[in-house]
Parts: sequence; structure tokens; C-alpha cells
Amino acid sequence: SLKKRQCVYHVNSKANTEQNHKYTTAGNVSGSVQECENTYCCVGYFLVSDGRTVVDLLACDVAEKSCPDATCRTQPRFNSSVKCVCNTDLCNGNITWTH
Amino acid sequence: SLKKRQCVYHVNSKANTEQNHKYTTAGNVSGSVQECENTYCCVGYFLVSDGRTVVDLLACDVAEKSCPDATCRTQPRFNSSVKCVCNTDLCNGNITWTH
Amino acid sequence: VGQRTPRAGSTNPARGNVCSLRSLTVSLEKHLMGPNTAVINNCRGSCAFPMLNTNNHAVLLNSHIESGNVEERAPCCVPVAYEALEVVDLNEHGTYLSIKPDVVARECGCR
Amino acid sequence: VGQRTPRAGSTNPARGNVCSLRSLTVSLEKHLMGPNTAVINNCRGSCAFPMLNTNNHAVLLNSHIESGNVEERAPCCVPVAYEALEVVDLNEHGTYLSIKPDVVARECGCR
Repeated sequence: SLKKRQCVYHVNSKANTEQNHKYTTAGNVSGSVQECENTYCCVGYFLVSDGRTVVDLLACDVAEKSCPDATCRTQPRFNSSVKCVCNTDLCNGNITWTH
Repeated sequence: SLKKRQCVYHVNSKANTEQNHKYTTAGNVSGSVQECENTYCCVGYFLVSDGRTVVDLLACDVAEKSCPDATCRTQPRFNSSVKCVCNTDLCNGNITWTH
Repeated sequence: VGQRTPRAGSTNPARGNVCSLRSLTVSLEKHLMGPNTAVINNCRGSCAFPMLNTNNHAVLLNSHIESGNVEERAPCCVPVAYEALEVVDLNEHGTYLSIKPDVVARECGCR
Repeated sequence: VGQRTPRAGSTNPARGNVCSLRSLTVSLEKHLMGPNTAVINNCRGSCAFPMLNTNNHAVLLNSHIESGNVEERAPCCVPVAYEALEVVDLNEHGTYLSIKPDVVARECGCR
């Protein structure tokens, strides 16, 4: 069988449990690595406030569906958040910050 | 209470029973006269074939809702039928044929 | 409770040209034995931002068009809820009563 | 069984300009955290007689307009069935998955 995509896994404990559950079931988690069941995309979502950036979620993708880039290049959203999507193993653990 | 409209009542036995039932419940029938419960309109529907005109239905109105005329003046429909609607007692028993 | 509900065909200046229900009477003579006419209403008015009674597809479509894609079909003011009408129909045995669904527009929306 | 079902955006010359589903991709970047784009489709084409996938109101409305009442709003080609889309939304606690109803047009009709 094809080798499954591996993504860095980290969920913000403040995020709601429904979301955590859905991302948890996106693939087996061991330590900080998730093996994706249904996607070859890894995602990273980050929250920006008072000049600080904190990780909101690192995991196998659930809703993005498309990930043309090999590296996780950030895209700003709504002044308060940043996302990145990528298509190589553990790529969401090595963010390329764009400004 | 207001005096109820009286209409001439006659149903064509070939018409489907559902229709007969609905017109029957439009008002008490005694002999060939119906006393309307919910309308002041009388109707007449006639079928035309091979140059002959036969009564399809005479009764209190169910679906027409509007009856500006005192006498039942015929209106042709689809080359094969004729209707009239009127607003006086037993008016659908005295048809004014228009050509 | 106690508030008047807007009626089809009422003229509300605050409403302006926003998509809403208007009274429309049409002839049924070509279609049915009776009645001769029916009030079927129609939906008319603008579906530009801010749209009333819309949905996610129309919001995204409108945003897409306002971003410059003016060749797309824009959201349209159409009925989104209907009522049935009891009519007199005709078959080979004679006339019969029939409940026709979706004849009278009851509510409008931008779709 | 075995017949191909028509796809959004397929070019069927027999279909001509009749009201039907066409593929449309829009950006969601102004609205949501993700995804960046979605195929929401759009309904486009003529709703003149003979109308496909219509209802009694639109048939009577079209007949009324063809009788000379050209100032009325004519039947419009709009989505009549939709699918939901799972998206990434954002609130004060962070991102969350959300099922948004009526995002993707699935079927068109003349209304």
C-alpha cells in the first residue's frame, strides 16, 4: 500500500473538543506525529495577537483539500490569524513565514 | 344569520367520487337544491361533444371563488367544455348561452 | 404579536427596491377549467448587497461577482416558498377538483 | 444504470443555452480561514418555453409574460438544491471545523 502522509500534530487545548476529535480521527497520532488516513496535505493554523503568534493547530488536513506547495508558506487571514498548507512529510513543522 | 345561497345541484355520475364528495360537502342537498356553506357562488360545468352539450356539474362553488354576474353566462373552455358562475339563488339552473 | 405582517403588494417606502413579494394576478383560462384568474404573486427587486433572505451560495456568488467577475449569473429574486391552489381541471370523464402544488408564491429570496 | 450523468461544466451541444448547472470556482479567502477556494457551481441559461425543471408558478408566470406583460420579472435560472461544505472557521478561541449548509449548487431550475 502507498505510504501515508505524516504531519506534525499539535492541538491548542482551548480549541473546542469537536474540532479536536475530527482532527484526531484524521489519522493515528503517536507523540507529535500524525499519519493521515484520507489526505496527503498537512495544515498549520496560527493565531496572532499583540504581536505574538501561537500555534492553534498542526495536523493532517480535513477541510483544505488542496495543497500544491511542498513547504508550509504562511497566508494571512483576517489580521488575527495565519494558515499554511503543504504536501510533504512533517512539512507543517517547518513554517516559511511570508510578510 | 345571513340567508345561505341556494344553487341547483346535479352531479354527473361518471365524474370521480372524490369530486362528488367535495361538492356534496359544500352544502346540504335536498332534491336538486344545495344550500351553500362557504360561498355565495353557484357553478355550472358542461361537456360538449359531437354538437351535444351535457351537464357535468351544477352545485355550490368550491374552487372559482369569484362570481361577479347575477346570471350564469357560459364561457367556453378548450373546445370541449363550457362553464358558468353566478351569484343569485338557483342561477345555475338558468343558463344564458353565449356564442 | 400585534405587529402587522407585510402584505404582498403593499408599498413600503423603507423597503425600496429590495427583493420582495409583490401581488400578481394572472389568467388561468388557457390552462384550467377554473378559476378564471388567480393571485399567484411574483418576486421582484434587487439582490445586491445587503441581500435579504439569502443563503451561503448566493452570498459567495455575489462576492465573486463584486470582485470583478461580472459575466457570471448574479443572484436573482425568486420565490422560495409556495402555496398550493385548488382548481377545476378536465379529463375525458369530465371536470374534477385538483390541488396544484407550488402555484402561489408566498416568500421570496435571493438565489 | 450505465448511463453517464451530466457533469457541471460539461459542454453538451444538445443542451444549448437551456438553464443548467455550470462549474464555478470562487475564492473563500475573504470569508473563511479555509479552504482557499471552493467549487460552488452556478445556474445559467434560458428559462423561456419549454422550461426544464420548473414548477406551476413559473409556468403560469411565463405564460402571463408571453401574453404581453413584459414588465413582470421573468422566470430565472437558479439553484433549487444544494450541498453543504465543511470549512475552517475562526472564533475568539481559535479555528474550528464547521459544516456550512447550501454552499454548493447541485441542481438548477426555472423559478
